[in-house]
Amino acid sequence: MKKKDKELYIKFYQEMQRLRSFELKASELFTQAMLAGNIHTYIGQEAVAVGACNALKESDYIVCTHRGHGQCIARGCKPNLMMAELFGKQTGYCKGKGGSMHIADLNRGILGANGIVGAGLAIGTGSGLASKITEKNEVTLVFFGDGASNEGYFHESINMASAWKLPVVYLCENNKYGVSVCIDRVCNVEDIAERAKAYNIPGMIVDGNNVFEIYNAVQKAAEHARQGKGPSLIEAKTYRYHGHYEGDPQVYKSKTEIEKWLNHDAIENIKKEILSKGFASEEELKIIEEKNKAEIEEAVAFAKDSPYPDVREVTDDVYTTDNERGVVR
Amino acid sequence: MKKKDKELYIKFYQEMQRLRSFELKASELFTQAMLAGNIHTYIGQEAVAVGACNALKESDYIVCTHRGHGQCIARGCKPNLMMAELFGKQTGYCKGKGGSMHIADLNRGILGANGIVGAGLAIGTGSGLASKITEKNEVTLVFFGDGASNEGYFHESINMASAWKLPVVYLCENNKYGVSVCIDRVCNVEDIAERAKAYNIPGMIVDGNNVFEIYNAVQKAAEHARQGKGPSLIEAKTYRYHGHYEGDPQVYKSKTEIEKWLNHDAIENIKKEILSKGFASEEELKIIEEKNKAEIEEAVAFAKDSPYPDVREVTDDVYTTDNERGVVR
Amino acid sequence: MRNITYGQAIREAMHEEMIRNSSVFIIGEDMGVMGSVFGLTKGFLEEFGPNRVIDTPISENGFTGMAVGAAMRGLRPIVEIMYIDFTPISLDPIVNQAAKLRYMTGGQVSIPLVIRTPGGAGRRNAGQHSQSLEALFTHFPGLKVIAPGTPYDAKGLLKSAIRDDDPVICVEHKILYAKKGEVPEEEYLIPLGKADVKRSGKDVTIIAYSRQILFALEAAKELKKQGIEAEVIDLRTLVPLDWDTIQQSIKKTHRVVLVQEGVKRNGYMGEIASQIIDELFDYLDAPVKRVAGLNVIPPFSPALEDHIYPNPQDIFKAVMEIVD
Amino acid sequence: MRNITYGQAIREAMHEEMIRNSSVFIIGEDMGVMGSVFGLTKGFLEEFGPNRVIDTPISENGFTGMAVGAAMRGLRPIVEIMYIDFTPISLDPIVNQAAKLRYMTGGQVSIPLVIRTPGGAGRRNAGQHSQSLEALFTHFPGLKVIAPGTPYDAKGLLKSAIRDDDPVICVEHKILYAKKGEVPEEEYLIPLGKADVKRSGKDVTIIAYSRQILFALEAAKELKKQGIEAEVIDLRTLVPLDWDTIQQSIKKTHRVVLVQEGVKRNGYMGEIASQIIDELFDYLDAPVKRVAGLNVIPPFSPALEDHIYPNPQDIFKAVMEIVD
Ligand SMILES: Cc1ncc(C[n+]2csc(CCOP(=O)(O)OP(=O)(O)O)c2C)c(N)n1
Ligand SMILES: Cc1ncc(C[n+]2csc(CCOP(=O)(O)OP(=O)(O)O)c2C)c(N)n1
Ligand SMILES: [Mg+2]
Ligand SMILES: [Mg+2]
Repeated sequence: MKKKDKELYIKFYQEMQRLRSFELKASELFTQAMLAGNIHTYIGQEAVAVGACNALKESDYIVCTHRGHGQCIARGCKPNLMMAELFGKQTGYCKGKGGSMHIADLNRGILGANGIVGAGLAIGTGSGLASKITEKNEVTLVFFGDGASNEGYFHESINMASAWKLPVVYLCENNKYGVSVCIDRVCNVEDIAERAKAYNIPGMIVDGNNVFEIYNAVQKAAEHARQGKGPSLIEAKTYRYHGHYEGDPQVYKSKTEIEKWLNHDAIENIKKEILSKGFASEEELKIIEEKNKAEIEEAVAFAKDSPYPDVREVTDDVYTTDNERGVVR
Repeated sequence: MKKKDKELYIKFYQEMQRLRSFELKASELFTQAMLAGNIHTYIGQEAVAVGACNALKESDYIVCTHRGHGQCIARGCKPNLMMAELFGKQTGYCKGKGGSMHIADLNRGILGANGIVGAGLAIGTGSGLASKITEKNEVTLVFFGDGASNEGYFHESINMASAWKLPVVYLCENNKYGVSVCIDRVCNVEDIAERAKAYNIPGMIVDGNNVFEIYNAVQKAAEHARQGKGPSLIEAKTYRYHGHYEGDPQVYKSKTEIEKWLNHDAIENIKKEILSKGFASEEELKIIEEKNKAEIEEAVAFAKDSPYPDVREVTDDVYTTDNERGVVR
Repeated sequence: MRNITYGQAIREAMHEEMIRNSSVFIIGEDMGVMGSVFGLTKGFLEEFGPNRVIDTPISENGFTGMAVGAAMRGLRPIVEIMYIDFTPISLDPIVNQAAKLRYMTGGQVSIPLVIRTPGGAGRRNAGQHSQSLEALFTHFPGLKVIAPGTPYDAKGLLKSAIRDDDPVICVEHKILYAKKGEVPEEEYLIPLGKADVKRSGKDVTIIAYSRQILFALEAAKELKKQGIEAEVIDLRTLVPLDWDTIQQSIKKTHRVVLVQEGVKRNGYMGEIASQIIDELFDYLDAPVKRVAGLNVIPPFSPALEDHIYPNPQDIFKAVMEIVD
Repeated sequence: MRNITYGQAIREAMHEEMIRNSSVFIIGEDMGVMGSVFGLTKGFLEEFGPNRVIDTPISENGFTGMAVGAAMRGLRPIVEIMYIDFTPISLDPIVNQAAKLRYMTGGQVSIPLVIRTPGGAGRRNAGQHSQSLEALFTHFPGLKVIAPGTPYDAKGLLKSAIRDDDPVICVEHKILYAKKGEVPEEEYLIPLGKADVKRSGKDVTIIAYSRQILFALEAAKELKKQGIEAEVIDLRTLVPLDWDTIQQSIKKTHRVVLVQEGVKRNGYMGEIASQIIDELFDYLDAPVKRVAGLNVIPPFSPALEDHIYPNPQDIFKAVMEIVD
């Protein structure tokens, strides 16, 4: 048990730190106008994705949000192909056609991020339905935000999953805000997890900045699903450090609130624990950090060096069959 | 108190019996191919509309469902103008343009029936918002079905109403079925009223075939709303005797189920009570029935005698201003 | 050859494809126990079981989105949206998800999804149950759209749609469900994107689809009495469009009338007209006429409803305006 | 005259109308505390209070439906749908409710509702945040649709829309928000349904709206260098259409190029083209050309995105094809 503990601590630290490195770099590049469009960074929420993805099996599926970089990397996406996608390069996961909000990697069971808040809830539920129909023992985990829980998609999807006992884990990343709107202003329950009662499914609240809590909760929910007992709703209380999009001045947040959360940083906390438990030394952690950084730098170099898609590709992949005719008129 | 009791008993009996007369006649006319389109009858559910509408004030509003005849009449619609609408006549509430599924009477605060299941939930919530914005002390009551409670509209509307404490009463007529689908098959909670917990609002379950229970529950909920405490969700357990539409063979219902409900008929029950309490004699009730029937017969005669809309009216009322140009090209 | 209804043809198409490929499943309201409100899937639940014939709650947006997810996982869902009028409540999964996911993922996924949905007026179902909304779907790249007018076409096209790897919207017409036509016993497919010349003629081309193809053929009969030989093209598939058949015909007849039931403004025939005028201008001897629904909401009253969409007489008149 | 941005013009329109009529209120995501994601309502919450500037949850279908209900009650809601791409998730209240309730109730109600929503590509926002979907709304009788291309038009039209008793969809263009133009200090209104001849010419008519009107004017400048005088018509309002202005111009120039940013197939210019070819056939000396977006999903990559919608050069070329 101790052995496993140690490994997990280090692994989680390494992975969370890696997500953050990626996102800090992306943020920096965005500010330097190297990236196009918008990006929604995951900084502050790393524990959720890392805890959740580590609780899944390789044969499982996940559905990401518009704030999906962290979720993708935690599930095994390669930072270089991700970065290339953010740059709009041909070598990116989506050949530059999707960008930050649409990264998918079907080889890893990543059914994609989505630019429509809430849509992933239905897509993930459909994946759960597919597993049920084909009698496969896979679980689908759906990431979604507090804001998304107010979309009709949320209600309709979870209702069906609960009625049909679909193997889905609904993981709400409650970072308190949907863009500028505090969830408390637009929702009358204290906790999103309360809504589990409307579907008679397990509802759990976890500290979203504690990777182990998430890891354990998702394991439990996934096991529940695998046993044919249906979906669960997990609410992870967390916080995003950056604006909704890079450049958002965040007028809607108070200083005390920000500080409170910065003082409860998932990565800092696990680091302290690792040190205090003696699982690793400062230097060893530094090496991990450096390695992560190097990987991200490589990813940036890869992205920069990659070619843009050829203009002629703009009409590819609209259709699987008969693409040309479908596009021409 | 006794006096009032008696009056109420008789009133409720008279009104419920009136709704049923209307619907039985409509059903008969439909079977004789006198009516066009489809109709969804309210037979079996009369107590809900009568109990609810009597609990409201004149300045209040209601939103009806596709099964809305009973709701409209209970709120004061004239059977002759209703019948004329079912016939598609110019004298109908909607000049023949709406038909069975779209009867509205703005003079009585009836914001209309709706052919889109669930849409009325948002419209009624918007009416509640209007009352809040204009600081009027009106309540809006939204009728909707068990089936409608699975639409995203339900979730989004009630969430907003609860967050903003809008003066709305959500009244779910749970007649067990959405067309052929038993609510138990597509919903994991025993009672729709459970869903109130997802919005932290009062949820009540009432016997939908007991007009007094509904009357009391709606009074309570309306009072709650009028005091600025926000919405409530009332679930009235009831049953529709006829098919979803006239002609539906109802293969999805069991005989025992049907019999159980026929033995718990709202009108029969109140009749028995009236007689046993000595509030009226068989003959007096017979007179009420005859009066109702006569009124409905008159309505049919009125509808039959009324002219169809003129073909030229087909392009009227698409727009309030600049209608002609908007229609021409 | 045997005669069966359009409804029966659709039923057979689904039935055969469900037997042929176990990845095909049906999801929608009242599809199971009731066998669909138009009776098209009666007996399917018993035959294929509740995993492949799914009765949903009234959650169109949710279950259509679920079908997209299931399609990404390699299944082949057939969704029924009970009336095309309800597609506005479930449009996001159709036009923002199904239509776009292949492209946005750089070709990583296919979405082999069929959405069947009946449109059309004529049953006094009023404003929210009588629309013809196929035009919406034609505006979203990534979707294919079919709109058969006969039992034969309905069966052959729907079977192809179910086998197609792209999302296909199958727009049916509720008035047609009971209409009969010849359908062979043997299996056949009609490829997507092939129009059908339902009648040859040299004087004028009438292009239509869905129910209006029957009206166009009726009009053609009347025109023949006037000595006018109309060529009647049934588009059958709206996207991808069979331009070859259109242009060949117009190069022969030099005159064209376009017919659709739905609201005229920005209906699909506007698109066809403008392709014609752009590319076949020099072949045209007369204005391109559209015969289409009025720009109004479908009214309930029988006294009004039949006046909002074209009838054979309207088509006849439009042709007479441009032939001399 | 002072120069202000298109965004500022929209802001002023809302501001003035909110002061003028206490029935006007704003509802949408991030409209209050944040002052909208494009900054258009900054300070409104403080000025008008939370009853008239409402920050909603992410529930487009619900709050749009609520706005319809509030409009039935006599209020005048201005709804913002943050991106036009999200209208498919809230289409039912727009097209089945707002558009139809007046008609279906036999004229009992008016729905004085404005839905503002930015469309358009060019910001590398990819497939679900870059569409131009105005064509959808034009297909639903009961809706009016405006699509201003300049600050002046945006302010004048939006003010009229807010005062109009029918539901009006105001399609804005996100690239235009920062573009400046002359707007008088004094109050003015621009009536719905009036096109604007932004440039007079005799050789060819170019019809456009929204951002493409700027491109059309640029093309016209280039054409002038070739000795071609283009007349540039800004539709401004798509429904109801100002046919008079269109036909007068074409009767003069005999040539027309139609320009839209959105997907070509079944875009609104197909409708205009077919009206022209039906009614002005004898005045035309050349094919009616459409210059429009490709039939693809908006791609993310900067290397791709600018190729999917027309630029001034494309318009120039299209004109050159039909003038000789
Ligand atoms: C249907 C839809 N509505 C609105 C938006 C704009 N939008 C993008 S992200 C976002 C906030 C989402 O909040 P939440 O679900 O809490 O996720 P978070 O951003 O906090 O991770 C909004 C409103 C959208 N993309 N899609
Ligand atoms: C959005 C939408 N989906 C489906 C339908 C078809 N439909 C009409 S009534 C109905 C059942 C509604 O069930 P419920 O809400 O329980 O009301 P009830 O008919 O039992 O009164 C359905 C599915 C519709 N009109 N609108
Ligand atoms: Mg959030
Ligand atoms: Mg019901």
